[in-house]
Amino acid sequence: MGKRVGIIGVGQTHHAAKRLDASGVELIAEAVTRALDDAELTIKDIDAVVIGNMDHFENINYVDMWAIDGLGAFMKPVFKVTTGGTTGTTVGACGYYQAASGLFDVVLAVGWEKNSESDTQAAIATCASPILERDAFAGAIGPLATEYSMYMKAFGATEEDSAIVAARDRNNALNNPYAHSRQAVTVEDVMNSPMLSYPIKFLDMCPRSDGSCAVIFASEEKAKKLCPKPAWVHTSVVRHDYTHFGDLEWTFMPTLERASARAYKLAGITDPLNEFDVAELYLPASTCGVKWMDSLWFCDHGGAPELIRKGTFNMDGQLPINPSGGVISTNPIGATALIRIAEGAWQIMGKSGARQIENVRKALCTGFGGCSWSDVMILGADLP
Amino acid sequence: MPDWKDEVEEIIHQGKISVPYTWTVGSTLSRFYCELRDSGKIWGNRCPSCNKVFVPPKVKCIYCYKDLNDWVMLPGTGTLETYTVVRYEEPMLHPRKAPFVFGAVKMDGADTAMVHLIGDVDPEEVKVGMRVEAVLEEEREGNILDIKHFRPIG
Amino acid sequence: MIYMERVAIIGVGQTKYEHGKQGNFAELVFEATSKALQDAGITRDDIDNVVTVSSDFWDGRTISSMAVSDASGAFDRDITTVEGDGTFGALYGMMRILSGSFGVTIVASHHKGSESNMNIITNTAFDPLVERKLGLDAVSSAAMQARRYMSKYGLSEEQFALVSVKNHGNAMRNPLAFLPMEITVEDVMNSRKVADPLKVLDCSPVTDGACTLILAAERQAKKLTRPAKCVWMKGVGHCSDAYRLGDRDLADTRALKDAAKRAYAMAGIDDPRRQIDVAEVYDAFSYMEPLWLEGLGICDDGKGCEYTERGYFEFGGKLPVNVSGGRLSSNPVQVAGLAGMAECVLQLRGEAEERQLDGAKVALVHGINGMCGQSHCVWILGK
Amino acid sequence: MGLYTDKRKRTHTPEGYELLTHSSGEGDYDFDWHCGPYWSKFFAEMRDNKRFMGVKCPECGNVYMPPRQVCGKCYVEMNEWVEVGPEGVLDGFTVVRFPYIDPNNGQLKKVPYTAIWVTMDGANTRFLHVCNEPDETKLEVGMRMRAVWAEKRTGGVHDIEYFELI
Repeated sequence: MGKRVGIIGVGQTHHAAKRLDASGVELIAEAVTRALDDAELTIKDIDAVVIGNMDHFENINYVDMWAIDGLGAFMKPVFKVTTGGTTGTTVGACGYYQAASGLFDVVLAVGWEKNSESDTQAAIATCASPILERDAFAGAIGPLATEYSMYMKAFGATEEDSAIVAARDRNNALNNPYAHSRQAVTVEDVMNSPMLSYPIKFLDMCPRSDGSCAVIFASEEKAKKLCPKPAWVHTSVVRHDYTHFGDLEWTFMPTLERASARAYKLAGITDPLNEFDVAELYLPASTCGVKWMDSLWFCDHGGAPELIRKGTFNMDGQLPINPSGGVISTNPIGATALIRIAEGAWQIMGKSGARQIENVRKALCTGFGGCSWSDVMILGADLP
Repeated sequence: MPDWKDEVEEIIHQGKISVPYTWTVGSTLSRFYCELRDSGKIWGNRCPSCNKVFVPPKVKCIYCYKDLNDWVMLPGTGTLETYTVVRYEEPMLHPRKAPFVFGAVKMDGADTAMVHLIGDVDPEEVKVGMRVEAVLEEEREGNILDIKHFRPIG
Repeated sequence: MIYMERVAIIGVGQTKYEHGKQGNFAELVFEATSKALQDAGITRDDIDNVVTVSSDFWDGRTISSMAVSDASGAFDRDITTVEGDGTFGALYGMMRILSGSFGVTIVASHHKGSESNMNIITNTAFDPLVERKLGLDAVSSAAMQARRYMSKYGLSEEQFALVSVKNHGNAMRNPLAFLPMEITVEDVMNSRKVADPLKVLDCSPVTDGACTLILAAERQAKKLTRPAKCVWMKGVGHCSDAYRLGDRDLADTRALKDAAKRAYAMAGIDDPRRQIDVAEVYDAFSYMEPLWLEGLGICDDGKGCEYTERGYFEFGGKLPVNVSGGRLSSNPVQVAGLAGMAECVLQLRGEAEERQLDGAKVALVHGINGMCGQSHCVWILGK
Repeated sequence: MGLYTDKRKRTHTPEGYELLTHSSGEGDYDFDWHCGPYWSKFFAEMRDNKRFMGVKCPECGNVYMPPRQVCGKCYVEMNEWVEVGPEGVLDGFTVVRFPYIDPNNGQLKKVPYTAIWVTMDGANTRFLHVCNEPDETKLEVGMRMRAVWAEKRTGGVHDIEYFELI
């Protein structure tokens, strides 16, 4: 059997719409240096490295090779994984499995993106099949807008519900010095922001950012030796079940339902709403922060609006979601899902500063991307 | 194979990825290119720990992972470590018409080589070990082609 | 040595390697994967883990893995994607099994080089802030490496040409190879000059194809398939050199030496020259085969070409190298190393038909990422 | 934390060097994407017969349109062709108002346009295309739609000019 694995260090850049001061490699170096500092390690302690991003956003082939200077991966084992929006969790899972495999004890996992270097929408458009779907594909927002319209119709959710989520996450970001967008926002502000694609408005939607995130995973023995309070990985599950955008099932979020159900089973979670102390979720739009609560088994289908109106997911609620400000505050795409893991780990390690939730024992982290794909990672203060 | 597949004539969809990029040069290389553009000088940077000098300069020493804050002006001369005479055409890529020469120049005062064009010489006369110097463009824009090429000394 | 559960390759499937192959990426992957499942004697129901290997650059598509999700059998299973050579995909597949999270794993790679322009795609491997603007690509950078190797050790173009002659000749015995050819050193020397010292016949062809391996932890392997089908993943190591070509001595193989050391240690190999029976070594360009064989410790530095001349690496030689025909005969980029692994599985099982070597028990496979062999993955497989 | 310098607002290095950018200029990556037998037949039927063909999974019975070789769920090859349409149901739509660079040509895409998901009668999956109605208040999920065929058809998705409401 494999080894148990803990996260022993986390670093991230100050994220921004455009980081003119830092090239891609410099951004990566910033995140890696901070992660090493956080874990009180030097590059010599790192046994293996994994990196990921989205190729066509910066047009770098063999990113794992190009990033060597920033990664500190010279004469080290390194390779690249990439799965689109889920790249961050894919990188995180890879760090976890490598350390669990027994082949490497301390593994550095890095996600990054410089979205300022291209027209993100153009680059995203190339993810649809060039033969069948690219010309009509209007980016992530179309399917998200449609699924929430249907959800509102079916369950009486409202545009205000998603605006509550948007205001929550955006105000949480005020506590996060690394967040890209830090702006106090009211539900009214969200409702009054320009419509992007009904019912999603400007302040409901994620920005595009420059940024990088690095997470250090270590096998049990090493983690205990190197870190006073590691964030233990309890499980990682992904479901990437669709090949064409036309195949998506819109009534639920089947990949998230399947991935989280499997992850809860593996981690022994039976009552997620009560058992998790914090969640860092990849919600590309605030509407997902309503509808996908059902898919994460926090409630029955259609139960999310009530929980949201009650403040269940606020900083002082039953299960605080996205104390970091989430994806609608910071979105360097290849790093975005890894930031969820990083923030979850910091919550367990008690290093979250002004956004710290008290006594976090279990954290839920998710990734979203591809063709409505879902990744789930569960972290805990106790050994799994 | 099912019969119907034999009867299908395969369609080939011709398309493109045409997305312009604006890359951030960053703090390290901006300094390098500003110096090259404005003063016509080639600079490297040195590792405080192992003393190796890198050109083009780097954000971190590859050996020590230390920040490289110590800058060194280089004479712009060096020795040709290896080269190739490129004989195929790739107009979208190549800055000049084939045949032309790419070479790796081990830079005087640095521990690394710079890969660049080798010019002002008959491609058939290029030799490993040749001493070369950087030739700069008159009008410089702050990128690697501000160095026109390296040419043999003497 | 650390104790680890053993992992076996229990199935292999490959398409024929061709240029301008019919079918989209998914169809290639489905063909290779169906064959691999059939070879292992299992169905998709036995699978709980999928690693696809693809490249957004060559596929011309962001999230290129999306195209092959269904075709690789990933529905309702855990899946991930490695971008790079297939040997790295197999490595991650094995690590996922060793983590204890997964049992039977598909590693599926595909490549359709004929759909794009290789020079332009490989130019994007160079730093856009520095070397890319000069117009470097895989061929011109390899040519500089070849020259450096020649001048460092006093080697000749004819010596490199011999590798091409050998490997294209080997391909004559491999029905899946794209370019089987009986050629001579003169043919290589007289072929069109591309970038000195490389001629067309020193360079691998642009190729399409797919290859899938099925991996399984020992427990499942023994339950699901016959022992004769199992080839064990005994050792693996990977390591990367510096990024900028100018940071490296291009004829120095330090990263490969490190990767090989890791793989040998894990497999318990202390004398690779005696203990390895067959090898598939990365030979996208003729000069690379002897260079990497030096890095792998099969011969001393600078001696690779001498061994080649002595026939050491020939079919029937002391250590046959690239009996499949190698990358010089078929080079579907992301597939290349995985196809090398598939070849060695067939050799170790005794299923390599016309090109079967006698008594092959330990095989070495080598894959590469990046330009001029920047990053290496070395596998030791055994019965 | 909070120890680190926030360099987000910099336009110059601390030594006063201007922070530069490099532009790729124009550059196309050309591809010859192979359609394979399934999409080739699909397009040929649209081009020659102005009809939509899907494939049916022999195990779960799902009809896939656009067709493809494998049913992901059942992992079997599909070879039974069934005609779907000619009409379908609007399943989702979004009006794209913000121009972005069209990766087909590097030029700004013409907006607004309406992207739609339509399920052709008899199919279980949706087809992505565009519709000629730019006003989303006139669109509703469940509306009936049909294809308007291009005069000159070459074997591709643009053989359908757009979908229109019936």
